[in-house]
This record gives sequence, structure tokens and C-alpha cells, in this order.
Amino acid sequence: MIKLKIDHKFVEVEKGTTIYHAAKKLDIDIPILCYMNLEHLDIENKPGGCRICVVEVEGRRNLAPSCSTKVDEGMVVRTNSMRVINARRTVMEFILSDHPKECLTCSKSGGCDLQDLAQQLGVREIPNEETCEMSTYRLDTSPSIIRNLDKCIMCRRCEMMCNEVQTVGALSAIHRGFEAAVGTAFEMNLEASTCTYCGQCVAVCPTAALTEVDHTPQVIRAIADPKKTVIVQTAPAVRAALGEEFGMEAGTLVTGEMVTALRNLGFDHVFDTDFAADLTIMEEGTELLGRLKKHLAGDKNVKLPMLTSCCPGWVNFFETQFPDMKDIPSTARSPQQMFGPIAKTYFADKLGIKREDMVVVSIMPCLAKKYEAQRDEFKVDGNPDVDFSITTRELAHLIKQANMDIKKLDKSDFDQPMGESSGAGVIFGTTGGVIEAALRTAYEIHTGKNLEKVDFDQLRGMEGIREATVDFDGLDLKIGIAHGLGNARKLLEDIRDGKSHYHAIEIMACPGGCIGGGGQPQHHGDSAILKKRAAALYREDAGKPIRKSHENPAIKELYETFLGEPMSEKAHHLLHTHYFDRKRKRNIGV
Amino acid sequence: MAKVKTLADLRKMKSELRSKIQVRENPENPESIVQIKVGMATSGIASGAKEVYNFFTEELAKRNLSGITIQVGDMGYCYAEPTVEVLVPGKDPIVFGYVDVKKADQIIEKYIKNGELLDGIIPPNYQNINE
Amino acid sequence: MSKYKKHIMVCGGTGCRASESDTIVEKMKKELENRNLDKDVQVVITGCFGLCEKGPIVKMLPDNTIYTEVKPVNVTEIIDEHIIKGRKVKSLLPADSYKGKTDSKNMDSFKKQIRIALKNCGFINPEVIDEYIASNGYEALGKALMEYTPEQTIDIIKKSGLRGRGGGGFPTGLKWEFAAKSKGDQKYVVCNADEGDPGAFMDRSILEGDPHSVLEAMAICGYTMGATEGLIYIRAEYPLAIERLQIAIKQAREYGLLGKNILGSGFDFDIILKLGAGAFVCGEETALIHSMEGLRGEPTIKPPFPAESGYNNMPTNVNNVETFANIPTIINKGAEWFASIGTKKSTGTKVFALAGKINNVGLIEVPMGTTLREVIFEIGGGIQDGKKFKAVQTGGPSGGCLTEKHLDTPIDFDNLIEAGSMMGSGGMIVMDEDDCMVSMAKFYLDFTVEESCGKCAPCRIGNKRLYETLDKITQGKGTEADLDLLRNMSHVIKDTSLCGLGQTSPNPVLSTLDNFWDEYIAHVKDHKCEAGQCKSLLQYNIIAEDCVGCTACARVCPVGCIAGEKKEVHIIDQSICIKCGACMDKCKFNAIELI
Amino acid sequence: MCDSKIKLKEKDIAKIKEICEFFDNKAGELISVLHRCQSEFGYLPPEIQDVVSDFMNVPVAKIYGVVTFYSFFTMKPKGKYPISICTGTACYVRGAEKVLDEFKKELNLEVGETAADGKFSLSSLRCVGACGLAPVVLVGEKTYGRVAPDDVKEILAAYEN
Repeated sequence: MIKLKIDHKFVEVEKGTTIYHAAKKLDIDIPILCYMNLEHLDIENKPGGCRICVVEVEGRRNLAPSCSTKVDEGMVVRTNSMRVINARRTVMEFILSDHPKECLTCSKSGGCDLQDLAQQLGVREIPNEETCEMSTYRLDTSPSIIRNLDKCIMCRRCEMMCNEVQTVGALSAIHRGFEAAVGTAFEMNLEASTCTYCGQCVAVCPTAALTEVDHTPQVIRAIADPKKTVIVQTAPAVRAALGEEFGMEAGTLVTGEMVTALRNLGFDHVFDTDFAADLTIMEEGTELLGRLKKHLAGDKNVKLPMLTSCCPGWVNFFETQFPDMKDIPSTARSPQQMFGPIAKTYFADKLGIKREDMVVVSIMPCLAKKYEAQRDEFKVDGNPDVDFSITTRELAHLIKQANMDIKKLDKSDFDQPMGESSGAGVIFGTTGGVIEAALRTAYEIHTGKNLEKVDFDQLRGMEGIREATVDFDGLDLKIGIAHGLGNARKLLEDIRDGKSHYHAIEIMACPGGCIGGGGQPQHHGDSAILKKRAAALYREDAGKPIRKSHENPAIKELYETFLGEPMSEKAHHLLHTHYFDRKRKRNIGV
Repeated sequence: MAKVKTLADLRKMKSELRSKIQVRENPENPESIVQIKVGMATSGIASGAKEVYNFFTEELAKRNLSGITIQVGDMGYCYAEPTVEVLVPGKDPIVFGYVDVKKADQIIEKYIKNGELLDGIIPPNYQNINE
Repeated sequence: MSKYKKHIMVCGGTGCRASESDTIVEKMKKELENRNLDKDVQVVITGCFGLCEKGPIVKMLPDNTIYTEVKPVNVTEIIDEHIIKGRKVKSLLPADSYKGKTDSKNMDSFKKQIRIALKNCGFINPEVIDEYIASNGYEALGKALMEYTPEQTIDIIKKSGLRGRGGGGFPTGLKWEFAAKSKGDQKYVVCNADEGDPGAFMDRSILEGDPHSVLEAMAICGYTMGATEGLIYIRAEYPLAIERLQIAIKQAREYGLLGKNILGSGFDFDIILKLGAGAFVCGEETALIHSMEGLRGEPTIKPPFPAESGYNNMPTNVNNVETFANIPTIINKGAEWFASIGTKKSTGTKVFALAGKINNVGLIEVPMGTTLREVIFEIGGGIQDGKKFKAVQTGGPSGGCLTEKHLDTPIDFDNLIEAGSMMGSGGMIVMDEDDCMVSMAKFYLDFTVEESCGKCAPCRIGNKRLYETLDKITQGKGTEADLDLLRNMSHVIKDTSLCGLGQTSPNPVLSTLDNFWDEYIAHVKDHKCEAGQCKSLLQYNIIAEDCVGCTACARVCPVGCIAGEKKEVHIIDQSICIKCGACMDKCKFNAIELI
Repeated sequence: MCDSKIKLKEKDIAKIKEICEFFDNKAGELISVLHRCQSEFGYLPPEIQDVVSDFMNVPVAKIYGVVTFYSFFTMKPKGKYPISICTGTACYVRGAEKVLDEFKKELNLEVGETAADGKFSLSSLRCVGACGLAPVVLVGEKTYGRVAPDDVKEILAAYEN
């Protein structure tokens, strides 16, 4: 243990502790900006770049960044001397002098770390503002993410997420000095880069340098259009996090309140993506059993392990980075993209309206979903299966715009038939949930037996890569789970090298799965929030009367009256997809 | 080239090399020769030291003078580059500054042949440690 | 073969010339002619002796007698006594302390420079290893390997008091000891040859003139810390140095002085080159290491120090070229000998690249403790064109501008910091009365802004703001409040920046504020630039007495701001004037002045 | 976005591959690889960086990050006669700025630009170490010392044909 003095108070901490954390123990909150501790990923972002967290250490010539300075025995630290306060404020003035002052219309206003700090540090003016040159960059709007580097403060969090955590490598620090920013190669659009739109960069950005494309105006216009029937689907992870935007404790389930809010907003039918998740299980589970059967029969050409394909960030990842393996993942579409075509065929038929008159909106914890909805293969004659995908955060904005507070709304139920779901569909929102849902169904179909215990505890947890062996009545089914694309990369490389022994692998692009998605309320690296959201989903699952996808009566009816059986031709047409080689091409001339 | 295998080898090598130098610097010795060192660091070369070096090499031969031209590093007198140090056996080395081909010609004709000094000599202004 | 029997050398350096050395030469020649000695005795004008304070200097050959403070009236005496009678003119011999050793060969104590790091530069052919060996090369390595343990070797370096010559001045021996004590499967010795200080070329000169001394020192360092691999991080802009290093490495390998089992000691060591790519910040050791690893050269927070976790996360010792170049001599001549040179806390010598408005631009090496005055006015031969000395910048963009009042400060690490500058790598730029100090500070900030890596906010943005504020002042738009702002920004940038670059980049601003406050005030209050460098602050003015009213200026003025009737005095409307200078060029009567 | 589009030929790609392999495709040798590529091709357009990225398995964004960090690397082809003006301190105090201005005026180029006909390009560099010759101008390999603004026309004239 190390004993030191911070602001005249003694504190004892373990060796290796930083001044920042030691001060926390004394309830001294040293302001931070670039620093971010992602405990659940065992990664800290501490480039020591913003210099906001500097403190005075006796005997040192310069101020020390508390986020990355370790304590020493007998150290005497001042976090609030006038020298420190002046330095901190001056540095903040520097940062703001190179930052657009458009807070009033900025999408991050109210949730912006920089804005909060400017207030906390009492910055009231920028000296010589009129002569301050600003570093400016081209605005980049992609299908999912907007990059406005004018607002980049070089905290490097996005760079760390994109490279160390996700290993996507779309972003890097570029240029030098005043012009330095985090950007793409050749400052190309994200769309041309290896970006998967996982949105983890957006999730950690302290300012509005990285934000989602806002689709709420289009949604409002669609609802306001009397000619359109507007249908909404909500992904499982949304209900476990939406409350946070309204000041509720993380992990509070607001499913019923959310449904009420959506109905109040004027959506004609409020459905649940969980319904489509059950549908996904039917298709994906059947596909897995099919491949398994062929494998067991000695078919050497069958591709195993089968990889899940419900995460669009992950799909983008293997299309750009592992195109040689694009026949390994399941061909089943993601729940969002199963919901769309069913709504625009099956349900539109029921309503007796034309496809063009129906607008399908999805509420997703995800930014890749925006891109996914816009993919050409998910359009019929230019009309997309899912018209607009908005994030949990965007939904919160919509609800607030409509003068509602989720805390004060009554609960109500989803509409039928596409609002019916099983507990299996609910847990899609957390890492391990998809494969658990699939096993619940696959087990019963494969063995013909009733699954006694539906909870597969061995599949749950927050470890980046997990594995489990499930007894399928004598057959040891080997399951792998990875969340975070960096972890996915490891499993993919093993498969490529022939070292993988799994039958099936679930992959989620975002750490924690959808609950940690790029469209969720910012968790600021607090891993407890992610755990609470996951727990909430498991709670909802446990409380559901039906917990297996194949037992969902609405699903049963859908097959009986419309699709036939899983993997039928119609199901193939509407519910399956194919993948593309999207590796960045070299420019070779003639 | 043979490897230097021990410290003793190295020291032997050094003394052999040194005695060679002494031979060529000793005016009494028939093998003594004029040594011309041309400062050929980047700045020297930039100001034309290469031309001067080539000139000396060619002209010593043409004019039947026994001497060698050696490229060396920066002598320190950057203001007067190219700089050339001429060592005539038995005499103190003399450093000439601002040496172009014309001046090099004078150095050969006047100083090396006749011992006549030229204006613009640079007096050494430092002491070198001797080991 | 010599035509002349004797030579009289008269210093023709600027200082001596100012004190009538020309007349001395003329008179010498005449007097020799009068005595019919002009066929036997040659009078030659030489470059600066570096003794300007005692000028004019006259040196007699072949006996090497030096006469100081010679005046034209002394000429006859020198000829009659020294040349004809062969007796020294005692009254002209240097001061008492030098008596008894009045020939220049023994006049070493008279000289301000001692060459240790540069000892072979300009003497040996850097492309021939034999020449290095003949001048005692690789002896130190042999000695260390055969006669000393690694600990003993480190001890010698520690006792010598050698401090890092790259700028920081950290004790080299201590640094070696840290690296030696660190554990790692592989350890590295790195030579920092990324000399990026604009106006400094010490390291390049050493590498071009004496590459083996660096290789030898690196091997010694490797032996002390248990490293088998050395890397030289060198600027790609130094092609000749790179070439000479490559030749040197090849020859050393051929001789077995690099490679396996060096001199039969069982010690293996080899060296490779890593090219820098033009980033000043890579002089900082963590940035340098990242650059060697193929990354952006951004510094990281220390600790961990490279000695614990450096190149490839292994213990790494980084020293700069000049530091290494001192090592072989220290081993050969001993720690005590080295420590006896210089001052107590800063031992040995320092190489400076002397440049700017000085007569003898060049590479010099002086013992620590030499004063700036000695360097500038004696070795450097004083200010060009007889102008007035104004300031000297040491430490490049990290240093400060020192003035008249600092001239007698002995140069060492601590004194320079105390004076608001720093040793830096050894650039020394001399400025005269025509240099505007605000513009000078702006010049350095322009450099820093361009070279900041951009990682930390104060350096990335703060320096830009400093630059903009200085620019505002040089344009005549500054206010007194801006001066306070400059000071506060400077202090905060120093206090909060991540690495040495930002921690020192405001030094040129602070030191000019401290030493040239009046000049700043003149800029912001009177809108005047005494040095005449800030164009926006200059006014074109028509001198009434000299103006003949030819109208040429009025006709050439592009904005029509000159008014006046023919044959009458013209006037410039300052509020319209764009300061293009066309009128001044056109005026045939020198009636237009810049004030 | 960088709009320069060059087409690499198969043999160019083979050359880049050879360079990468010389350094064992090791990410740590990225800067060495870029040095070799630049000396081979004269500059580092996006296409070359893309190919290097491919062989070395380093994200191209990282490579671009390195290329734009170091002033020695350029993504624009230099002129046939690249002109560099030293703006180190020694040259600065001896009037390099005026010389640079004169070159800008004569060539109608800004620093970092290459003339449309590809003949001249203009750049400034920090200290070539020939401070004794300040101010210094380099045209290709040739060094001009003690350059005054009035000399600029004459220097350029030597390359006019």
C-alpha cells in the first residue's frame, strides 16, 4: 500500500494506482476528458492528451496528468491550487478556441462532455477569439455515421475503439500539429473505408465529432403523412437502456412505457423485433441443424462452424476483412431485415394495403442497422424492407420532443400479431443470447425431447471470448461466443488456420452485444451499466410465459399460413441473404 | 579484410598504422609526402569541396608532386568553406579557407612548391586532445 | 624550396581589421621593402585567430611567436627586433599568464576551444577505419571489454560527470545504470541522430567526420547494459552521414569490431540504421522509439522510461550523437581527466553550431563554463558588418534569447536554464540590431506549431495561439493585454504539455518578454519596430528637405496616397499607404525614408 | 479526399511487394518500407499506400497517419527540379524569408506546390546544416549558398530550357 496526501488529506491506495483514482477514494473528482476506462474490456484510453486532469505534485517542475501518473509513497498532490485551476481553465480555453461554438444546434448539446467541462471550469470567453484560426475538415456523411472533425478534440477514444477493440482499422490519427485529427485513410468517406458502422466510435466520442445520422425528421414526416401506414419495431436491447436517457437507473426495463410512447407518437402499429428474432431462430436454427446433419453424415464440403449473421456490424466486418470466408456465416437475415419483408408482405396483405403505402421504422441500439436497412439486396424495386432505422438515443429525443417522460407513462402491450415474442427473442440483445435462443429450439427439434432447463448459464457472461459444450442428447455440440470485433477476428483467424473446433459461433460486433451498441445511451465506459442492461433482458426472458421461439404462436401461424416451413423457398426469398466481397480493391491499371 | 581478434591485435595494428604516418610526415624520409586534407562534410561539399578535392588529386599527379589528397570531416570553419589543410612534411599544417580551383592552383604553385603563404590562412583556434 | 625564410601573419578577422590590422600589413610590407627584406619575409593576412579581444594579432613564423594588441607604431620594432635581431618584443607578448609559452603550439591554454567530441573531425578520413584505429580508435572498446567489468565501465562514465548532450542534460552514467539494471530478453542501445533543431549541425558533423567514434561508444554502452543490438535513428535528410555510417558499420563488421565475439571477449554487438522521416518531436526519446517501431512519432508519458520499457517494449538506452562521441575518450583518458574540464556540475566540453549574424560561422567545441562573450566575440569573431550585438539564442526553438547582460554567464546546463534558456543540442544563433525580437519569437513559434505532434492540447492549440498573438503584435494590432495573455499562455503550455517539446516551446516568448519588454511595449503602444523588421509597423516618409517635387512617387503609387504639386514637397497619407515601397524605389533623390 | 489517381502497373506492385518482403512484411518496418517506396516512385500516392497496406497487413488508415505525420513523406509528385529553401534559424536571420518570397513570386507557386508543367516544385526545409552558407537554396542536388533575392532569377534561368 502507498500512502500519499491529496489536497491535505491522507489516503492509502494500492501500488500502481493513479492519482486520479486515489483522489476518487477521497471523493475528489478530478475532471477528465480524454481518459476513459473500459473495465469490461480491460482497456484504458489514456493518451494523456487533453491535459485537463493535471494536478500539482510537490517536487515536480510541471503539472502531472492525474489519469496516467502513478502514486508514489509520500507524494503530496494538489488538485485545486490556483496554479492548477488556472492551467486547467487555460487549457480548456485552448480546446474551445478550436471548437465550433454552435452548441445551440449541436446534436450533442446537453450530453456533451466538453460542454459540461467548459461549464464546470467556468470558461466564459475565449481570449482573442477573432484571431483564432480553427482547424477545419470536410464533413463526411455516411449511411450511419456523420464525422464532423471540426469538433474532434483528439481524445483518441474512437481510434482506440476502432483499432484496439474492434480491429477494424478505419480510423487513425492523421496529420500533425494543429491539423491533427482522427480520420480515415486519405480522408476518404467512411463509406469507402473498412468501417463496419458498429458505432463504437460514436459511443465513446465525448463531443459531436462522431454522431449518428439523424433519421427522426423522416420518421416524423412519415407519421404525419396520412397516406402512410407506419409500423414500428423495437429491438430487445432498446427497452433495457431507453430509461437511462430519462434519468432512470441502468437496467430498468421500460418495455410497456416504450410501447405507450410509440403509440402516442402516432405509429400505427407497434411491433416487436423480438418477433423477428424468433423467426430468425427458426431459420438459423434449422440451417444449423441441416449443416450439422450433413456433417455428421460425413459430408466434407459442409461449412462448420456456422456463424450467426444477425449483427450487421459483424456482417460488414467479414465482408471487408474476411471475404474469403463469406460462405461460413448463416444466410439468415438479421431480425430487423426479417421483420421488414414480413411486414411488407404478410402484414400488408392482412391490412390490404400496398407495399409503397407502408413505412417500416425500426428502433435499434445500433448504427450499422441504418446502413443495413439501406442495402440494395433489402429493397424491392427500390423500396426498402425497412424504411428508417433510428437509435435508442434518437427515440429518446423523439419522445422528449413530444412532451413525454418515459418515467411517467403507463405501460401497454405490443400490437398483434408481430408484437408476440418469446423470451428467446428478448435475449438476442445481449452477448450469448442468440446462440442460447437457437439452442433452446435446436435442441428440441434435434432431439425431439422437451428441454427441461431453458437457461444455458454456461453461455452467459461478459468474457470477450467464451465457449461451452452442450449435450445434444449424446452429441457434444461445441459453441463459441465472441463479442467485440477484435475477439471475432481471433476466432475467424483460427477458423482460417483450421484450428477451430466449434460447431457454431455467435458473434456480436459490439462489446456486450446489442446492449452495448453504438446507438445506445452513452455508458462512459461504466461496465456495471452493461451488466445491468444484460440482467434486465434475462429478467424479461425469465418472466415470459413462452421462452422458446418455436413455441411462439404468432410464429407458428406465420409458417402455417404464409411461409410454409423454415428454409422453404418463400422463406429463402424473404428471410435469407447472400454476402459480398467488399475488400478494398487495389488500384491496378493496364 | 582480416578480423581483429584481440585487443593486442588492435594495438599492434595501431602502432603499424602510426609508424606509416610518421614515415610520410618525416621530412628526412625520402618517402615523405605532402598531405592535403579537404573538409568534405555536407556543407563543405555544398560549397564546392568535391571539385577542389578532384583538382588536387589530378593536379598533384600532373605536376609530378608526391602527395595525397584525403577527404575529412568538418573542420569547423564553416564561414570559410571549402577549407583545406595542407601538411608539408616538417612544417606545421596550414589551413586555407575559401578554396576554389583557382586558389587550389595557387596553393600548389606558391605554397607547396615554394613555401610562400597565401592570404586568408585560418589559424587553428582550438586545441585537440592528444591521446 | 621555400622562397621566403620567414613569414609574418597578420590577423585579418573583422575584429582585428577594426583595430587597424590593414594599416599594420601595409606598414609591414613597406618597412620590409625599405630594409630590402621583402624577398625573404612574407607578410600574409590570415583569418580570425579567435583572440579578438587581444587583437590585432600578429604571428611570426617559423618560430610561432604571437604578438597581441599590435599597433601600427609597433611595426618597426617588430621588424627590427624580431626579424633582424631575432629578439622577441617583450611588450607585445600576451599577458603575464601566458609568458613562457608564447609560441602558438604551446599556446593551447590561450585557446578557447578544446576538441573532444570533434577530435577526429577534419583530421581523419571518415571512410577509412584504419585512420580511426591509428588515432587510437576502438582502444576504449577493447579496454572496456578486456579490462573493466560493465559496472566499472558505468562507474567511469558516472565519475566523469558526463551529462546528455541532446538537451536535457541527464547524467549519462546514471542512465546507463538504469538500463543495465532493467531486465529484458533483448535490450537496445539507441543513438539519437535525429538532429532537428533548425540551425544546428553538430551531430551531422560528427557522423560525417568521425562515424566510428559513435559506433565504438554504442558498443561500449551495449556491453555495460547487456544489449547486443544497437540502432541509430538518423534523419533521412542527412544522406552523406547515412552513407558514411553505412561504410563505417561495414568496415567495423569486416574487422570484427562489430558482430560476434568482439576482440575475443565473447561480447556480441551489431548496429543497424533506422531512418527518421522529418519530425522534430522525434528528438524526444519516447517519440523516437515509436518512430523506430513504424508508428507516428508521438511521445508517451514517462514513466515507464525507455530504460524499463523502450523499443519493442524492451529496456532501451537512448543517447545522442555528441554524448556517445565523448565516451571513447573518457574511457581512454579517464573520468578524472574529463571531470577536470568544464565546471563542477557540467563537466567536459560542448559543441556548438555558431551561426547567424556572426563573422565566424562554424562548429566549435568549448569547455563548459566558457562565457557567451568568449564564444561570440573571440571564437566567433564578433558581429557581422560591425553591427551591434543584440541577442543570442541557445537551445534552438526550446531555448531562449539571451542578451548583453548574460554575456559573461559561464555556459553550462544549469546557468542557461536559470537565465531562461537552455543548452539544447547546441545551436547558437547570434542576432544583431536589425533583428526584431518579437519576430524572432514568432519565427520559433512558427516552427513549433509546424512540428508539434498534435497529441496534447496545450502544445497543439496553445502554441498556435501564441503564434497568432505574436503575429497580431508584429502587425501593429497588439495590445498590452496581449502581453499578459502571452505570458499566461506560455506558462500554462510549459506547465501542462506532455513532452519536452511543448514544455519548452514558449521559452523564446518568455525570454524575449523578460529581456526585451521595451521592444514589445514599443510594438503594442507606439506601434514601432525599432529593428525595422515588422513591415506593417513601418512608415514611408518623405523628407521635406530632399523632396524636389518631381511627382515620380505620386505617379507610381498604386493607391494614390501621395499628394503634392509639381516642384513642391509631397506628402504620404499614412492611412491609405499599403507599404509597397514603390515610391521609395522610384525616388531618385533619396527623399523617401522608412521609419 | 485525394483526387490524384494513378494506375499502378503489375511490375510496380511486384516492386512494392519486393520492398515489403525485404523487411519481412513487419509492421515495425513500415517507415523503412515507405522510405524505399518513396525513393522508388518519387512520392506516395494512395494507391501505393493501399498496396503496402495489403502486403504488410497494416490498416491503410494507419499508413496514411504515418505518411501525413512525417514531413519527409509526400503524396504529391515533386517537380523535375525540386527547389527547397532552407528556413532554419541561421538562414532565417540571414534573410531566407525574402528569398523564399522571391521564389514564390517568380514561380507563382506556394510552398508545397508543384508547377502545372511539372518543372519546378517549391518547398521549405529546416536546416540542411550548411549554416555557413546561409541562406541556402537547393535545386535538386545542387546547393546554392548565400543567396540573395536578386539571385533568384539567375538561379531559375539555369533551368529554363
